[in-house]
Amino acid sequence: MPTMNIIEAVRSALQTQMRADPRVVVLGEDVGKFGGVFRATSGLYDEFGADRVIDTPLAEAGIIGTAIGMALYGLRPVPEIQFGDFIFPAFDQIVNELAKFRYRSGGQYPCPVVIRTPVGGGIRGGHYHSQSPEALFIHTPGLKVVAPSNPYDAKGLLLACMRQNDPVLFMEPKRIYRASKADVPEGEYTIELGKAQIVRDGTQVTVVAWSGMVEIAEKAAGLAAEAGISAEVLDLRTLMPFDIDALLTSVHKTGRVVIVHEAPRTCGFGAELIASIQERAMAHLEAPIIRVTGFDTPFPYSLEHEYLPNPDRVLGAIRQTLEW
Amino acid sequence: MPTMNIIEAVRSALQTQMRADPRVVVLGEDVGKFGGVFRATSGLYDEFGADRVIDTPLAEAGIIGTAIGMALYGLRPVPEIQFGDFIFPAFDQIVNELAKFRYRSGGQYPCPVVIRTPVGGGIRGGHYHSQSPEALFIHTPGLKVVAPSNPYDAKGLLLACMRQNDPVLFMEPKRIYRASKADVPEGEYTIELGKAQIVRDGTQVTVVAWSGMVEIAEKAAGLAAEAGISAEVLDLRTLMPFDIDALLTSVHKTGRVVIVHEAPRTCGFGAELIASIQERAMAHLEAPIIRVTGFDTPFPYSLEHEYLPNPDRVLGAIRQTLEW
Amino acid sequence: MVAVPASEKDELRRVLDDDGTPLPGARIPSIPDAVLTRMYEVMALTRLFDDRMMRLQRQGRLGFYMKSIGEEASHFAAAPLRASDWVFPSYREQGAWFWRGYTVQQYVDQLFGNQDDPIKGRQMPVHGSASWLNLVSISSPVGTQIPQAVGAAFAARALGKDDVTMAFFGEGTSSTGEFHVGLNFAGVWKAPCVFVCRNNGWAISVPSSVQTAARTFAAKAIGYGMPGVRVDGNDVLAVWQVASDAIERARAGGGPTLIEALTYRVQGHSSSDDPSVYRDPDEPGVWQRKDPLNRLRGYLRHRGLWSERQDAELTERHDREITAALAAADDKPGPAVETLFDDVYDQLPWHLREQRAYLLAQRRAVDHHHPGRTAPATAKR
Amino acid sequence: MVAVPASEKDELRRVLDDDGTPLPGARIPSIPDAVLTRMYEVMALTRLFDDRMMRLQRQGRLGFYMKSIGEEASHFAAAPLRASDWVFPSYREQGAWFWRGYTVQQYVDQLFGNQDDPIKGRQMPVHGSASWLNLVSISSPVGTQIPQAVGAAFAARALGKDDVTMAFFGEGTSSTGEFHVGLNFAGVWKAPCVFVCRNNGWAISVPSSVQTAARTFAAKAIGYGMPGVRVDGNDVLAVWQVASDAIERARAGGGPTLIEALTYRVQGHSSSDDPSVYRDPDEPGVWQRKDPLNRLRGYLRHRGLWSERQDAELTERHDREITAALAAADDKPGPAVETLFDDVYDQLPWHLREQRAYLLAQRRAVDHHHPGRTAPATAKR
Ligand SMILES: Cc1ncc(C[n+]2csc(CCOP(=O)(O)OP(=O)(O)O)c2C)c(N)n1
Ligand SMILES: Cc1ncc(C[n+]2csc(CCOP(=O)(O)OP(=O)(O)O)c2C)c(N)n1
Ligand SMILES: [Mg+2]
Ligand SMILES: [Mg+2]
Repeated sequence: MPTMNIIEAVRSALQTQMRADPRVVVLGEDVGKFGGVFRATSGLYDEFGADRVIDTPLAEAGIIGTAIGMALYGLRPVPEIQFGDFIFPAFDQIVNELAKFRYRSGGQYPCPVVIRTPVGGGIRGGHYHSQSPEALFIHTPGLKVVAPSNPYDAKGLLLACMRQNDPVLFMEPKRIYRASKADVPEGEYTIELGKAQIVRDGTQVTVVAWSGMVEIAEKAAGLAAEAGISAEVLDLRTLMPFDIDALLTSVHKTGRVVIVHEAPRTCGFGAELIASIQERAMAHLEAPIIRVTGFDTPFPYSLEHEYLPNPDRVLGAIRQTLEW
Repeated sequence: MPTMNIIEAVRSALQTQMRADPRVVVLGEDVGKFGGVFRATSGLYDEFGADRVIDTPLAEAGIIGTAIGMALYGLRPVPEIQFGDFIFPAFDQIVNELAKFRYRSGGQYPCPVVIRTPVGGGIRGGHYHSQSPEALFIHTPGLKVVAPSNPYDAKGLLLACMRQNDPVLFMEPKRIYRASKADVPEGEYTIELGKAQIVRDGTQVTVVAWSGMVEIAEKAAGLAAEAGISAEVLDLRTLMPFDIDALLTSVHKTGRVVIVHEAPRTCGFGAELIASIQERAMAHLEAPIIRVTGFDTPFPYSLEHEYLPNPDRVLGAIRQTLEW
Repeated sequence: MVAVPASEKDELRRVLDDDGTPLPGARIPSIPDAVLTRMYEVMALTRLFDDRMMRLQRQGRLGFYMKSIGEEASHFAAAPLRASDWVFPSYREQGAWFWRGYTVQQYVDQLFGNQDDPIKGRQMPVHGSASWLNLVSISSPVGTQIPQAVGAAFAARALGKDDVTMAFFGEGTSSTGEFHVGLNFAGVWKAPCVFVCRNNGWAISVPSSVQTAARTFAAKAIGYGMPGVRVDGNDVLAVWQVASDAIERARAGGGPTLIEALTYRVQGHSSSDDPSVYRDPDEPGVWQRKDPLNRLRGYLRHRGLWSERQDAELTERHDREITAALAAADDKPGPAVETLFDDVYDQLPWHLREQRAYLLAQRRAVDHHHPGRTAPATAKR
Repeated sequence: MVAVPASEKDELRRVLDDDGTPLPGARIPSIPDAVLTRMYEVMALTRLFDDRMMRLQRQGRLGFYMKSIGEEASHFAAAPLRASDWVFPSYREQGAWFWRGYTVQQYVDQLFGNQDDPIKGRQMPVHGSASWLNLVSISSPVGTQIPQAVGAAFAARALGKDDVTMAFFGEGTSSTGEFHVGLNFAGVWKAPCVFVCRNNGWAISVPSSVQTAARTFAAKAIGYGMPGVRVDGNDVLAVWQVASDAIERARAGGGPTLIEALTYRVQGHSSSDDPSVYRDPDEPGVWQRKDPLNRLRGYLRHRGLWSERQDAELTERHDREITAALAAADDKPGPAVETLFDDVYDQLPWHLREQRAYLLAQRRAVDHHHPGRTAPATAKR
């Protein structure tokens, strides 16, 4: 089995599905000849041609708006938004159109569009190359939101997204695009949407993370182990619908929870996880659920490493919940 | 003191501030001669003229984008977005520009723009004349979010917004625009941002609401009283920054909390309130915090009264937390 | 003619004068008589339907309605389309819906949001969807359908079909970013797409002069490298010709066209609007003399294709049809409560299953304590 | 000349040939000699600065940089502005910054995000802000500055000032909705605003032919009822003349102008880009012969305003200035950790006070257990 990084895994998923299904097209800024600024689509233009790997004019509203029309007519578009930070010009097309099309038409018009976009900080990108906007889309009924943390999941989840019939926001962790490597099958396989994965077993505290923060959570669990603390790390993988059963099972076991995300804290997805857990498992909670998150500021440049959650901050939170 | 409805109170606030500060301008679709589709700006065009009450072309991105430029140069724009549902074409200008301008310029460019927009359902408006998007903006560092529930607060809060230096999203509860009446001073007064208000005293459970849901919470508290249950109703009024002290004081007293909002449940503002409360007052909580919210569907038409929280559902939640 | 950007000469294409007599030297489009009379019948139905629905709304029996009185001819830009071609409408093209076969009953059921509403009572009146007629779901945010129509046109070509898509919108909507990105993509892609801008002079209370400083709306086509054509939007023959040329050009691979149909919004923006607040009450009068229905009737008479008697019969038939549809719609309950959660996703995820169970249980509980207190699950008007 | 939409004749305005000799019959703009030489000095500084920063970036001492090599003449559309006029830049107009008085030290401190960075290390390199020079904060999302410039222009007029605003952007940015709404508002408002579209042929890897099917970018002005002018963007004299005409027209109440400055992006989009992957390596060569710096130097020579020796001295002076700035910047620490929370709001709200206290306490705790483990609060390159 070949070793791939996340970029290569994404590319492999796209290539696999484009070979299997002629309706699949890729569109976006620089995705064609150039193969994308992160090279996730490189080679696809040569294999599938300009009609299936489409360099668009510079307009996210146009990329998503036309992708919607393509999906309505019968294609399977997989638009790329070059950075998650640039998805907002298309926000109306996504939340008012894409997400609502099936519902508002009484089921007449499904709209299977899979939007790929790199998210997260840690690349010295400042305000506009670092944001993690998942909460905005999880709050939008009609959308699914998927956020892999490693190459194997990236390919399996992306293939699963392209083979179901709902619109998806597929968020890729750009900081570890190349750093994260794993064995990934050449061929076809899918990972069921809505299923979390325990990436580290533990008994005393559950650390919940997704995307680029899974690695941080694992490092923190390692530090915790050195300190004799057994932390379980749960990688949510799909954020909408999220895996409530996996969460509750782990909480019933540990009774303590730490949630880690990059996005600003207030109204971030961590808040929903806390709400959902305490509604269902309050009796099992032995301490308040603690969040380790980005701060409620725009994403900074010079101080980004102060802004981003790190293993020490997660470890601090783990200790705090155990000492409560 | 004259009796005003919310429309009249908003108009009175605008008129008062436009008389006091020549830098204040109003812009938007149909705000001029017509006085706005809800008539909130009627009369202002005649008093202040076309240069201060500006009918714009049909483009929300243009309304907010130009309002930002006006504010940078020294005006005090108060743009109107005709319905909260139509704010999304301006989403990039709001979250990437307006909210971040002060921060990204190192404090060089404050951007005091107060965006007024009617929100909420109950007017048989379906998907696109009913949404409550507050969570999206509360999750955007740099913005303040204000959501009055009655005429007195509407005027006092709007005046306060126009007299401070941060960008604000000012959400007006359209369903009770005319139905909600109160004595409102003709002249100047402000209500401090960030301060909640207890609209009904109680001892056994705290019901937290804002905007159009305060009325529902009060009705539910009335039903509860008939059933011998003493419910306290807290009107948050400002959602960002929200009044954590008022919340904790009430929770310390009652130990039980029900949160009511119209927006879809998942990742709604209710989740953040639950997270913030349990982080700080878990020891005082005698039951899980319960949410009564809109469902995770697009806002429906025929079934909107099934979708919207009603007093019975809030009462059910109150009973549930007491029986826990 | 569409090969040359008409917008550069700003010529207004006309065939009929104000009473329906062909203009001297005008080229009469070759439209079969049956098509001509059917256009008239559909236009007359649209006019009567608007009128009846408005009265219903005034009686408080309908929540909301949007008329197109005086603009109906512009709807027939869709008439030269094939059934397999797709239409991306805005909310003011009732004529195009009836032309394509959407029935009065379906329209009324949607207005009432009852159990037979093709979209299950999901959207407010006028915001319909009819996939079986390739009439794509209408949404309120204006302009969003424009890039969507371009994407569908791209898809048709990519899938080897020679279908054309047509997007309708008002002149106010040309100010949106969606208009720009849609037409710009269409120009670059040479998409088989026709854009019909109904310039009815007003965007709610805002006159077209506040929407743009451009000479004409058709002139905006120059910025997208496509032909722009300006046509008398109350002259159905001219509309048909201009549209048919643009459609065939698109189908033949010639790329998109922007059509500006010059017309006028004779009445309020919607049932919630009162134009007397913001415009000269005499303004509509001028346009009533150019009424598209009268002009077409005049032309049919002049061609000997239509008589007083036929007109009376037609009106009576339509009136009966509408009355019957309303009566039927009135008796229909609204959608069942549990349908609230359908169609959000392909399959119902756990959280919606949970929310549905909660709602049904909660309603049972309330009904148990206070029989009949939960709102009846019927369309409320 | 701007009174007539030049875009309708698509004429390319030029004054100098490729070596800087005035074209036969060309009208030479009346620019004082001191201004001419200063433009040359600033253009030369920009060229050298770009080159030095790129080398620094290649050495791993700078995270990111964006060059404007070959496009510098277009920056001088800002030269005829008054100091009180406002510029809304994109990220590729270094020349306009130095022209207005932004110092090499300030530029370098911003690139390094150190404690003397005028924006406190908040944004990535090149995304500066200089309110004291009326150079408005740059953001990455392209096009957003366009409606903002229109709003500022409106505000200037409303406040009784006769200031003009100028927005810069690339041709790719003309595809955004922001371009459309900005120019459309400007046309309707007759805003005192000048739009400078740097058509450098490329948007990262996408050629201008994929951005639009319009004849020219200047032609898009027709859709907004404003003049569009096409100018040789490597001919600083022509750029100056066209901009100066547009600025004075705007100041006099004549309304906005769209200027298309035709130039070429000789090198990569940014330090992260590799053009060899997507374009013909010979393409730049053609344009190097039209290099704006050589052309201006040639013209100054021809006018006897500049010599070899002066050029050598200038280069050496600039080189020293840059070296000194880099040395100084290197020694400066980054912004203090607690500044992370400043300027989000006018005053620090409770939740940010709480978060700041948490961060500082957490760092102390970690440092206590593992001295030096917390990342030093200095700019990391
Ligand atoms: C994005 C958006 N903003 C605002 C509105 C509110 N609105 C509904 S119709 C309308 C005017 C549209 O005018 P025009 O495009 O000329 O179409 P017409 O109504 O004249 O047919 C406005 C502003 C909307 N529906 N969508
Ligand atoms: C809204 C948005 N989408 C995408 C990007 C990524 N991006 C940065 S520059 C660029 C190309 C801009 O090209 P152009 O406008 O021609 O300016 P140039 O770089 O040529 O000066 C793109 C796509 C962005 N910054 N903003
Ligand atoms: Mg109109
Ligand atoms: Mg360019």
